[in-house]
Amino acid sequence: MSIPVLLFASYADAFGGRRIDVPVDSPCAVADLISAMRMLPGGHVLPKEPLVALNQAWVTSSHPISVGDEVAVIPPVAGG
Amino acid sequence: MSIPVLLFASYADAFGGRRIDVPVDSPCAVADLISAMRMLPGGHVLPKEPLVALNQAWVTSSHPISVGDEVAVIPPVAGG
Amino acid sequence: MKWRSSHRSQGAEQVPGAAVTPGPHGIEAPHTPYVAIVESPIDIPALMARVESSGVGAISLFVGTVRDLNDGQAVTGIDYEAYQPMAELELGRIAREAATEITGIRVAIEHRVGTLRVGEASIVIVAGHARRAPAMAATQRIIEVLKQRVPIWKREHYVSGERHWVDPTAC
Amino acid sequence: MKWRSSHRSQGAEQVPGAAVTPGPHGIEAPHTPYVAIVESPIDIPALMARVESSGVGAISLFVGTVRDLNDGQAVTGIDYEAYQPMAELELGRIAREAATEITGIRVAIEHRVGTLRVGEASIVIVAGHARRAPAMAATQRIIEVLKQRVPIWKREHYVSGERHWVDPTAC
Repeated sequence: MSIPVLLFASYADAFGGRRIDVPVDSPCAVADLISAMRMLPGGHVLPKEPLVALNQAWVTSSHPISVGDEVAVIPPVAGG
Repeated sequence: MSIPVLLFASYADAFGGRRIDVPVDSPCAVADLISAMRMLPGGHVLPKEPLVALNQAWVTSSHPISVGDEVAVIPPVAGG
Repeated sequence: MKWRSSHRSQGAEQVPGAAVTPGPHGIEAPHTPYVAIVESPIDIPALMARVESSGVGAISLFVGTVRDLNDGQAVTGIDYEAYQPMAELELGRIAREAATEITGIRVAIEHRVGTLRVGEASIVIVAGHARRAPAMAATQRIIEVLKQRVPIWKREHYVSGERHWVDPTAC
Repeated sequence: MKWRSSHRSQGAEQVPGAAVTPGPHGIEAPHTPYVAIVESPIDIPALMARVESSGVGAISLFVGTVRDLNDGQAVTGIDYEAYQPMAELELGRIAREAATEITGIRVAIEHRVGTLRVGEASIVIVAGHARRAPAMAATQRIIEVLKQRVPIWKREHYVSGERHWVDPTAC
Protein backbone atom coordinates (compact mmCIF):
# COMPACT_ATOMS: atom_id res chain seq x y z
CA MET A 1 0.00 0.00 0.00
CA SER A 2 1.02 3.63 -0.10
CA ILE A 3 0.13 6.49 2.18
CA PRO A 4 -0.55 10.02 0.98
CA VAL A 5 1.48 12.44 3.14
CA LEU A 6 1.02 16.20 3.39
CA LEU A 7 4.20 18.25 3.42
CA PHE A 8 4.86 21.92 4.12
CA ALA A 9 7.55 24.56 4.00
CA SER A 10 11.11 23.09 3.98
CA TYR A 11 9.82 19.51 3.72
CA ALA A 12 7.73 20.33 0.65
CA ASP A 13 10.86 21.88 -0.87
CA ALA A 14 13.03 18.87 0.03
CA PHE A 15 10.63 16.14 -1.16
CA GLY A 16 9.52 18.17 -4.16
CA GLY A 17 5.80 18.33 -3.42
CA ARG A 18 3.13 19.35 -0.97
CA ARG A 19 1.59 15.89 -1.10
CA ILE A 20 3.56 12.72 -1.79
CA ASP A 21 2.65 9.04 -1.76
CA VAL A 22 4.93 6.93 0.42
CA PRO A 23 5.03 3.14 -0.12
CA VAL A 24 4.76 1.21 3.17
CA ASP A 25 3.91 -2.28 4.41
CA SER A 26 0.51 -2.71 6.03
CA PRO A 27 -0.20 -2.44 8.98
CA CYS A 28 1.98 0.56 9.61
CA ALA A 29 2.86 2.92 12.48
CA VAL A 30 4.16 6.47 12.25
CA ALA A 31 7.73 5.22 12.79
CA ASP A 32 7.43 2.89 9.77
CA LEU A 33 6.24 5.76 7.58
CA ILE A 34 9.17 7.91 8.68
CA SER A 35 11.63 5.06 7.94
CA ALA A 36 10.19 4.75 4.45
CA MET A 37 10.40 8.50 3.90
CA ARG A 38 14.11 8.52 4.84
CA MET A 39 14.74 6.34 1.75
CA LEU A 40 13.14 8.88 -0.60
CA PRO A 41 14.98 11.72 -2.32
CA GLY A 42 14.92 14.56 0.22
CA GLY A 43 14.66 12.15 3.15
CA HIS A 44 17.91 13.48 4.60
CA VAL A 45 16.08 16.57 5.89
CA LEU A 46 14.09 14.57 8.42
CA PRO A 47 15.38 14.93 12.00
CA LYS A 48 15.65 12.01 14.43
CA GLU A 49 12.06 12.44 15.60
CA PRO A 50 10.02 14.36 13.02
CA LEU A 51 6.74 15.91 14.07
CA VAL A 52 3.72 14.03 12.75
CA ALA A 53 0.02 14.86 12.81
CA LEU A 54 -2.80 12.41 12.07
CA ASN A 55 -6.15 13.96 11.27
CA GLN A 56 -4.84 17.35 12.38
CA ALA A 57 -3.72 16.29 15.84
CA TRP A 58 -0.19 15.56 17.09
CA VAL A 59 0.77 11.89 17.48
CA THR A 60 3.87 10.02 18.66
CA SER A 61 5.95 7.66 16.55
CA SER A 62 4.26 4.50 17.86
CA HIS A 63 0.82 5.62 16.72
CA PRO A 64 -0.78 3.32 14.08
CA ILE A 65 -1.83 4.79 10.76
CA SER A 66 -5.20 3.70 9.35
CA VAL A 67 -6.38 3.87 5.78
CA GLY A 68 -8.01 7.22 5.20
CA ASP A 69 -6.08 9.06 7.93
CA GLU A 70 -4.93 12.56 6.99
CA VAL A 71 -1.17 12.26 7.57
CA ALA A 72 1.15 15.26 7.78
CA VAL A 73 4.88 15.17 8.42
CA ILE A 74 5.70 18.55 9.85
CA PRO A 75 8.89 20.62 9.84
CA PRO A 76 10.02 22.36 13.03
CA VAL A 77 7.29 24.89 13.73
CA ALA A 78 8.10 28.59 13.79
CA GLY A 79 4.82 30.40 14.34
CA GLY A 80 4.29 33.58 16.33
CA MET B 1 3.33 82.18 57.67
CA SER B 2 0.88 80.08 55.73
CA ILE B 3 1.48 77.51 53.03
CA PRO B 4 -0.77 77.07 50.00
CA VAL B 5 -1.59 73.36 49.65
CA LEU B 6 -3.08 71.65 46.60
CA LEU B 7 -5.79 69.07 47.31
CA PHE B 8 -7.51 66.52 45.10
CA ALA B 9 -10.36 64.04 45.03
CA SER B 10 -11.51 62.98 48.53
CA TYR B 11 -9.20 65.49 50.26
CA ALA B 12 -10.59 68.38 48.20
CA ASP B 13 -14.07 67.23 49.24
CA ALA B 14 -13.10 66.91 52.91
CA PHE B 15 -11.25 70.23 53.24
CA GLY B 16 -13.73 72.04 51.01
CA GLY B 17 -11.32 73.27 48.36
CA ARG B 18 -8.73 72.32 45.79
CA ARG B 19 -6.25 74.81 47.24
CA ILE B 20 -6.17 75.83 50.89
CA ASP B 21 -3.83 77.97 52.94
CA VAL B 22 -2.50 76.21 56.01
CA PRO B 23 -1.00 78.34 58.84
CA VAL B 24 2.35 76.96 60.07
CA ASP B 25 5.40 78.12 62.00
CA SER B 26 8.55 78.79 60.01
CA PRO B 27 10.78 76.86 59.31
CA CYS B 28 8.53 73.94 58.62
CA ALA B 29 8.82 70.30 57.53
CA VAL B 30 6.20 68.15 55.84
CA ALA B 31 5.29 66.58 59.20
CA ASP B 32 4.56 70.04 60.67
CA LEU B 33 2.28 70.89 57.78
CA ILE B 34 0.37 67.63 58.22
CA SER B 35 0.00 68.27 61.98
CA ALA B 36 -1.45 71.70 61.21
CA MET B 37 -3.84 70.23 58.63
CA ARG B 38 -5.17 67.71 61.17
CA MET B 39 -6.52 70.68 63.19
CA LEU B 40 -8.53 71.99 60.24
CA PRO B 41 -12.13 71.02 59.43
CA GLY B 42 -11.78 67.86 57.32
CA GLY B 43 -8.43 66.97 58.91
CA HIS B 44 -9.86 63.69 60.19
CA VAL B 45 -9.57 62.19 56.67
CA LEU B 46 -5.77 62.25 56.77
CA PRO B 47 -4.22 58.84 57.41
CA LYS B 48 -1.24 58.30 59.71
CA GLU B 49 1.27 59.01 56.93
CA PRO B 50 -0.39 61.00 54.15
CA LEU B 51 1.30 61.14 50.76
CA VAL B 52 2.94 64.48 50.05
CA ALA B 53 4.55 65.88 46.92
CA LEU B 54 6.77 68.95 46.76
CA ASN B 55 7.23 70.47 43.34
CA GLN B 56 5.58 67.43 41.79
CA ALA B 57 7.87 64.83 43.32
CA TRP B 58 7.20 62.52 46.27
CA VAL B 59 8.82 63.47 49.60
CA THR B 60 8.92 61.96 53.07
CA SER B 61 7.57 63.58 56.22
CA SER B 62 10.94 64.92 57.36
CA HIS B 63 11.43 66.93 54.17
CA PRO B 64 11.66 70.72 54.75
CA ILE B 65 9.22 72.99 52.94
CA SER B 66 10.61 76.19 51.43
CA VAL B 67 8.72 79.33 50.49
CA GLY B 68 7.48 78.98 46.92
CA ASP B 69 7.39 75.15 46.90
CA GLU B 70 4.36 73.65 45.18
CA VAL B 71 2.91 71.50 47.97
CA ALA B 72 0.30 68.80 47.38
CA VAL B 73 -1.21 66.52 50.02
CA ILE B 74 -2.37 63.49 48.14
CA PRO B 75 -5.13 60.94 48.81
CA PRO B 76 -4.39 57.23 48.32
CA VAL B 77 -3.74 56.88 44.59
CA ALA B 78 -5.99 54.71 42.46
CA GLY B 79 -4.79 55.07 38.88
CA GLY B 80 -4.77 52.39 36.25
CA MET C 1 -9.62 32.65 1.60
CA LYS C 2 -10.11 32.88 5.33
CA TRP C 3 -10.63 29.53 6.95
CA ARG C 4 -12.76 30.62 9.86
CA SER C 5 -12.91 28.44 12.90
CA SER C 6 -15.98 26.29 12.82
CA HIS C 7 -15.91 26.03 16.63
CA ARG C 8 -17.54 29.40 16.89
CA SER C 9 -21.01 28.17 16.11
CA GLN C 10 -20.78 24.90 18.02
CA GLY C 11 -22.18 24.80 21.52
CA ALA C 12 -19.83 21.90 22.27
CA GLU C 13 -16.93 24.31 22.00
CA GLN C 14 -18.05 26.26 25.07
CA VAL C 15 -15.35 26.21 27.70
CA PRO C 16 -16.40 23.59 30.24
CA GLY C 17 -14.59 25.11 33.24
CA ALA C 18 -15.64 28.73 32.82
CA ALA C 19 -17.40 30.46 35.70
CA VAL C 20 -20.91 31.84 35.61
CA THR C 21 -21.27 34.41 38.37
CA PRO C 22 -24.85 35.12 39.41
CA GLY C 23 -26.02 38.60 40.30
CA PRO C 24 -27.41 41.74 38.65
CA HIS C 25 -23.92 42.59 37.38
CA GLY C 26 -21.13 40.14 36.75
CA ILE C 27 -23.38 37.75 34.82
CA GLU C 28 -20.95 36.32 32.34
CA ALA C 29 -21.68 33.56 29.88
CA PRO C 30 -18.60 31.39 29.34
CA HIS C 31 -16.65 32.98 26.50
CA THR C 32 -15.99 30.89 23.42
CA PRO C 33 -12.42 31.64 22.33
CA TYR C 34 -12.11 33.14 18.86
CA VAL C 35 -9.18 31.95 16.76
CA ALA C 36 -8.37 32.36 13.09
CA ILE C 37 -5.61 32.08 10.52
CA VAL C 38 -5.96 35.10 8.25
CA GLU C 39 -4.36 36.29 5.05
CA SER C 40 -5.01 40.02 5.38
CA PRO C 41 -3.61 42.47 7.96
CA ILE C 42 -4.85 41.78 11.48
CA ASP C 43 -7.43 44.31 12.67
CA ILE C 44 -6.34 44.77 16.28
CA PRO C 45 -9.28 46.89 17.50
CA ALA C 46 -11.71 44.36 15.99
CA LEU C 47 -9.86 41.53 17.74
CA MET C 48 -9.97 43.41 21.05
CA ALA C 49 -13.70 43.90 20.63
CA ARG C 50 -14.08 40.10 20.68
CA VAL C 51 -13.03 39.91 24.34
CA GLU C 52 -14.77 43.07 25.52
CA SER C 53 -17.49 42.63 28.10
CA SER C 54 -18.87 44.75 30.90
CA GLY C 55 -17.12 42.45 33.38
CA VAL C 56 -13.67 42.91 31.82
CA GLY C 57 -11.33 45.26 33.69
CA ALA C 58 -8.05 44.30 32.03
CA ILE C 59 -7.07 43.39 28.49
CA SER C 60 -3.59 42.11 27.70
CA LEU C 61 -2.35 41.97 24.12
CA PHE C 62 0.68 40.40 22.58
CA VAL C 63 1.60 41.47 19.06
CA GLY C 64 4.39 39.73 17.17
CA THR C 65 5.87 41.82 14.38
CA VAL C 66 8.39 41.20 11.63
CA ARG C 67 11.72 42.75 12.56
CA ASP C 68 14.59 43.64 10.32
CA LEU C 69 17.21 41.51 12.02
CA ASN C 70 17.27 37.84 13.03
CA ASP C 71 20.32 35.92 14.22
CA GLY C 72 22.48 38.75 12.92
CA GLN C 73 21.04 38.69 9.39
CA ALA C 74 19.25 41.62 7.81
CA VAL C 75 15.66 40.60 7.03
CA THR C 76 13.46 42.33 4.47
CA GLY C 77 10.30 40.27 4.88
CA ILE C 78 8.87 36.91 5.93
CA ASP C 79 6.59 34.36 4.23
CA TYR C 80 4.35 32.66 6.77
CA GLU C 81 2.89 29.29 5.79
CA ALA C 82 0.40 27.26 7.81
CA TYR C 83 -1.13 23.81 7.79
CA GLN C 84 -4.22 25.92 7.92
CA PRO C 85 -7.03 23.72 9.28
CA MET C 86 -4.77 22.09 11.87
CA ALA C 87 -3.21 25.40 12.84
CA GLU C 88 -6.64 26.80 13.56
CA LEU C 89 -7.69 23.70 15.48
CA GLU C 90 -4.49 23.84 17.53
CA LEU C 91 -4.98 27.55 18.27
CA GLY C 92 -8.48 26.68 19.46
CA ARG C 93 -7.17 23.89 21.68
CA ILE C 94 -4.55 26.20 23.20
CA ALA C 95 -7.14 28.93 23.82
CA ARG C 96 -9.50 26.47 25.49
CA GLU C 97 -6.72 25.04 27.65
CA ALA C 98 -6.01 28.60 28.83
CA ALA C 99 -9.72 29.09 29.54
CA THR C 100 -9.82 25.90 31.57
CA GLU C 101 -6.80 26.93 33.63
CA ILE C 102 -7.81 30.59 34.00
CA THR C 103 -11.46 30.84 34.95
CA GLY C 104 -13.27 33.75 33.34
CA ILE C 105 -10.59 34.44 30.69
CA ARG C 106 -11.77 35.68 27.28
CA VAL C 107 -9.36 34.96 24.42
CA ALA C 108 -9.09 36.04 20.78
CA ILE C 109 -6.17 35.08 18.51
CA GLU C 110 -5.35 35.74 14.88
CA HIS C 111 -2.23 34.51 13.11
CA ARG C 112 -1.53 35.93 9.70
CA VAL C 113 -0.06 33.94 6.80
CA GLY C 114 1.37 35.04 3.46
CA THR C 115 4.17 37.51 2.81
CA LEU C 116 4.69 40.15 5.48
CA ARG C 117 6.90 43.20 5.38
CA VAL C 118 9.08 44.44 8.23
CA GLY C 119 6.87 45.99 10.91
CA GLU C 120 3.72 44.04 10.05
CA ALA C 121 1.98 41.96 12.70
CA SER C 122 2.10 38.18 12.26
CA ILE C 123 0.32 37.23 15.49
CA VAL C 124 -2.04 39.03 17.85
CA ILE C 125 -3.21 37.42 21.09
CA VAL C 126 -5.82 39.23 23.18
CA ALA C 127 -6.93 38.14 26.65
CA GLY C 128 -9.58 39.88 28.73
CA HIS C 129 -10.36 39.27 32.39
CA ALA C 130 -11.87 41.06 35.37
CA ARG C 131 -8.35 41.41 36.80
CA ARG C 132 -4.97 42.13 35.28
CA ALA C 133 -2.84 39.26 36.55
CA PRO C 134 -4.89 36.52 34.86
CA ALA C 135 -5.16 38.55 31.64
CA MET C 136 -1.39 38.98 31.45
CA ALA C 137 -0.70 35.38 32.43
CA ALA C 138 -2.98 34.19 29.62
CA THR C 139 -1.23 36.05 26.79
CA GLN C 140 2.15 34.96 28.08
CA ARG C 141 1.11 31.33 28.37
CA ILE C 142 -0.56 31.28 24.97
CA ILE C 143 2.37 32.74 23.02
CA GLU C 144 4.79 30.25 24.60
CA VAL C 145 2.59 27.25 23.83
CA LEU C 146 1.70 28.54 20.36
CA LYS C 147 5.36 28.65 19.41
CA GLN C 148 5.73 25.00 20.43
CA ARG C 149 2.59 23.50 18.94
CA VAL C 150 0.97 25.40 16.08
CA PRO C 151 1.98 24.15 12.60
CA ILE C 152 3.13 27.41 11.07
CA TRP C 153 6.47 28.10 9.40
CA LYS C 154 8.30 31.18 8.30
CA ARG C 155 10.73 31.80 5.47
CA GLU C 156 12.88 34.88 5.92
CA HIS C 157 13.90 37.06 3.01
CA TYR C 158 17.41 38.45 3.34
CA VAL C 159 18.96 41.55 1.84
CA SER C 160 21.09 39.24 -0.33
CA GLY C 161 17.92 37.97 -2.03
CA GLU C 162 18.22 34.57 -0.36
CA ARG C 163 15.26 33.03 1.42
CA HIS C 164 15.48 30.53 4.20
CA TRP C 165 12.97 28.53 6.25
CA VAL C 166 13.56 29.24 9.94
CA ASP C 167 14.30 26.19 12.09
CA PRO C 168 14.03 27.09 15.78
CA THR C 169 15.38 23.62 16.67
CA ALA C 170 18.63 24.17 14.74
CA CYS C 171 21.78 24.69 16.79
CA MET D 1 -6.96 70.26 27.23
CA LYS D 2 -4.23 67.71 26.71
CA TRP D 3 -1.19 68.41 28.79
CA ARG D 4 1.44 66.86 26.55
CA SER D 5 4.70 65.77 28.03
CA SER D 6 7.36 68.38 27.53
CA HIS D 7 10.05 65.67 27.77
CA ARG D 8 9.45 64.72 24.18
CA SER D 9 11.35 67.68 22.80
CA GLN D 10 14.14 67.66 25.38
CA GLY D 11 17.35 65.87 24.53
CA ALA D 12 18.08 65.54 28.24
CA GLU D 13 15.15 63.13 28.50
CA GLN D 14 16.86 60.55 26.32
CA VAL D 15 17.24 57.29 28.20
CA PRO D 16 20.85 57.17 29.38
CA GLY D 17 21.15 53.37 29.51
CA ALA D 18 19.60 52.51 26.15
CA ALA D 19 21.64 50.53 23.67
CA VAL D 20 22.74 51.72 20.27
CA THR D 21 23.57 48.71 18.12
CA PRO D 22 25.76 49.49 15.15
CA GLY D 23 25.26 47.79 11.79
CA PRO D 24 23.29 48.20 8.57
CA HIS D 25 20.17 46.92 10.35
CA GLY D 26 19.53 47.15 14.04
CA ILE D 27 20.55 50.79 14.23
CA GLU D 28 18.30 52.02 16.98
CA ALA D 29 18.39 55.45 18.52
CA PRO D 30 17.45 55.32 22.20
CA HIS D 31 13.67 55.68 22.37
CA THR D 32 12.24 58.57 24.35
CA PRO D 33 9.22 57.24 26.22
CA TYR D 34 5.94 58.92 25.33
CA VAL D 35 3.53 59.54 28.20
CA ALA D 36 0.39 61.63 28.46
CA ILE D 37 -2.68 62.26 30.55
CA VAL D 38 -5.57 62.69 28.09
CA GLU D 39 -9.21 63.67 28.33
CA SER D 40 -10.50 61.99 25.17
CA PRO D 41 -10.72 58.26 24.34
CA ILE D 42 -7.29 56.65 23.99
CA ASP D 43 -6.38 55.87 20.38
CA ILE D 44 -4.71 52.48 20.80
CA PRO D 45 -3.38 52.06 17.24
CA ALA D 46 -1.85 55.56 17.43
CA LEU D 47 -0.23 54.68 20.75
CA MET D 48 1.16 51.44 19.31
CA ALA D 49 2.60 53.38 16.40
CA ARG D 50 4.74 55.32 18.91
CA VAL D 51 6.78 52.22 19.76
CA GLU D 52 6.94 50.74 16.28
CA SER D 53 10.36 50.41 14.74
CA SER D 54 11.98 48.08 12.24
CA GLY D 55 13.88 46.47 15.12
CA VAL D 56 10.75 45.68 17.15
CA GLY D 57 9.61 42.05 17.02
CA ALA D 58 7.21 42.07 19.97
CA ILE D 59 4.72 44.58 21.31
CA SER D 60 2.98 44.03 24.63
CA LEU D 61 -0.08 46.09 25.56
CA PHE D 62 -1.97 46.44 28.79
CA VAL D 63 -5.39 48.05 28.63
CA GLY D 64 -7.30 48.85 31.81
CA THR D 65 -11.04 49.17 31.30
CA VAL D 66 -13.96 50.22 33.48
CA ARG D 67 -15.87 47.15 34.62
CA ASP D 68 -19.37 46.96 35.94
CA LEU D 69 -18.54 45.41 39.29
CA ASN D 70 -16.04 46.36 42.00
CA ASP D 71 -15.88 44.89 45.50
CA GLY D 72 -19.34 43.44 44.90
CA GLN D 73 -20.94 46.75 43.97
CA ALA D 74 -22.53 47.43 40.60
CA VAL D 75 -20.65 50.26 38.90
CA THR D 76 -22.10 52.42 36.12
CA GLY D 77 -19.09 54.66 35.45
CA ILE D 78 -15.94 56.18 36.92
CA ASP D 79 -14.62 59.73 37.23
CA TYR D 80 -10.82 59.79 36.95
CA GLU D 81 -9.06 62.81 38.40
CA ALA D 82 -5.31 63.51 38.19
CA TYR D 83 -2.79 65.92 39.61
CA GLN D 84 -2.12 66.36 35.97
CA PRO D 85 1.42 67.79 35.64
CA MET D 86 2.80 65.55 38.39
CA ALA D 87 0.96 62.50 37.05
CA GLU D 88 2.58 63.02 33.68
CA LEU D 89 6.01 63.61 35.23
CA GLU D 90 5.62 60.45 37.31
CA LEU D 91 4.54 58.42 34.29
CA GLY D 92 7.64 59.69 32.51
CA ARG D 93 9.87 58.73 35.44
CA ILE D 94 8.36 55.24 35.55
CA ALA D 95 8.78 54.80 31.80
CA ARG D 96 12.41 55.92 31.97
CA GLU D 97 13.11 53.63 34.92
CA ALA D 98 11.77 50.75 32.82
CA ALA D 99 13.98 51.85 29.92
CA THR D 100 17.02 51.90 32.18
CA GLU D 101 16.29 48.40 33.50
CA ILE D 102 15.26 46.93 30.14
CA THR D 103 17.74 47.95 27.46
CA GLY D 104 16.13 48.65 24.11
CA ILE D 105 12.55 48.92 25.42
CA ARG D 106 10.23 51.42 23.72
CA VAL D 107 7.36 52.65 25.89
CA ALA D 108 4.19 54.65 25.29
CA ILE D 109 1.57 55.31 27.97
CA GLU D 110 -1.69 57.24 28.05
CA HIS D 111 -3.94 57.55 31.09
CA ARG D 112 -7.35 59.03 30.54
CA VAL D 113 -9.11 61.35 32.99
CA GLY D 114 -12.70 62.56 33.14
CA THR D 115 -15.88 60.50 33.27
CA LEU D 116 -15.65 57.03 31.71
CA ARG D 117 -18.42 54.59 31.00
CA VAL D 118 -18.26 50.83 31.58
CA GLY D 119 -16.01 49.25 28.93
CA GLU D 120 -13.96 52.36 28.21
CA ALA D 121 -10.18 52.27 28.54
CA SER D 122 -8.66 54.30 31.39
CA ILE D 123 -5.03 53.28 30.84
CA VAL D 124 -3.07 51.88 27.93
CA ILE D 125 0.58 50.86 28.30
CA VAL D 126 2.50 49.79 25.19
CA ALA D 127 6.01 48.31 25.23
CA GLY D 128 7.97 47.29 22.15
CA HIS D 129 11.20 45.30 22.07
CA ALA D 130 13.15 43.05 19.74
CA ARG D 131 12.04 40.08 21.90
CA ARG D 132 8.84 39.17 23.66
CA ALA D 133 10.02 38.53 27.23
CA PRO D 134 11.34 42.07 27.82
CA ALA D 135 8.27 43.60 26.14
CA MET D 136 5.91 41.66 28.42
CA ALA D 137 8.01 42.29 31.52
CA ALA D 138 7.90 46.03 30.82
CA THR D 139 4.10 46.35 30.67
CA GLN D 140 3.73 44.23 33.78
CA ARG D 141 6.30 46.24 35.71
CA ILE D 142 4.89 49.58 34.58
CA ILE D 143 1.27 48.87 35.53
CA GLU D 144 2.30 47.67 39.00
CA VAL D 145 4.45 50.73 39.68
CA LEU D 146 1.92 53.11 38.12
CA LYS D 147 -0.75 51.93 40.56
CA GLN D 148 1.59 52.71 43.48
CA ARG D 149 3.00 56.05 42.42
CA VAL D 150 0.96 58.07 39.93
CA PRO D 151 -1.31 60.71 41.52
CA ILE D 152 -4.62 59.71 39.93
CA TRP D 153 -7.88 58.95 41.71
CA LYS D 154 -11.15 57.41 40.73
CA ARG D 155 -14.68 57.98 41.93
CA GLU D 156 -17.04 55.13 41.17
CA HIS D 157 -20.68 55.75 40.26
CA TYR D 158 -23.03 53.10 41.65
CA VAL D 159 -26.43 51.98 40.44
CA SER D 160 -27.88 53.59 43.58
CA GLY D 161 -26.72 57.00 42.35
CA GLU D 162 -24.03 57.22 45.02
CA ARG D 163 -20.46 58.11 44.12
CA HIS D 164 -17.42 57.16 46.10
CA TRP D 165 -13.69 57.84 45.85
CA VAL D 166 -11.84 54.53 45.74
CA ASP D 167 -9.25 54.01 48.47
CA PRO D 168 -7.04 51.01 47.65
CA THR D 169 -5.42 51.31 51.09
CA ALA D 170 -8.74 50.88 52.93
CA CYS D 171 -9.31 47.59 54.73
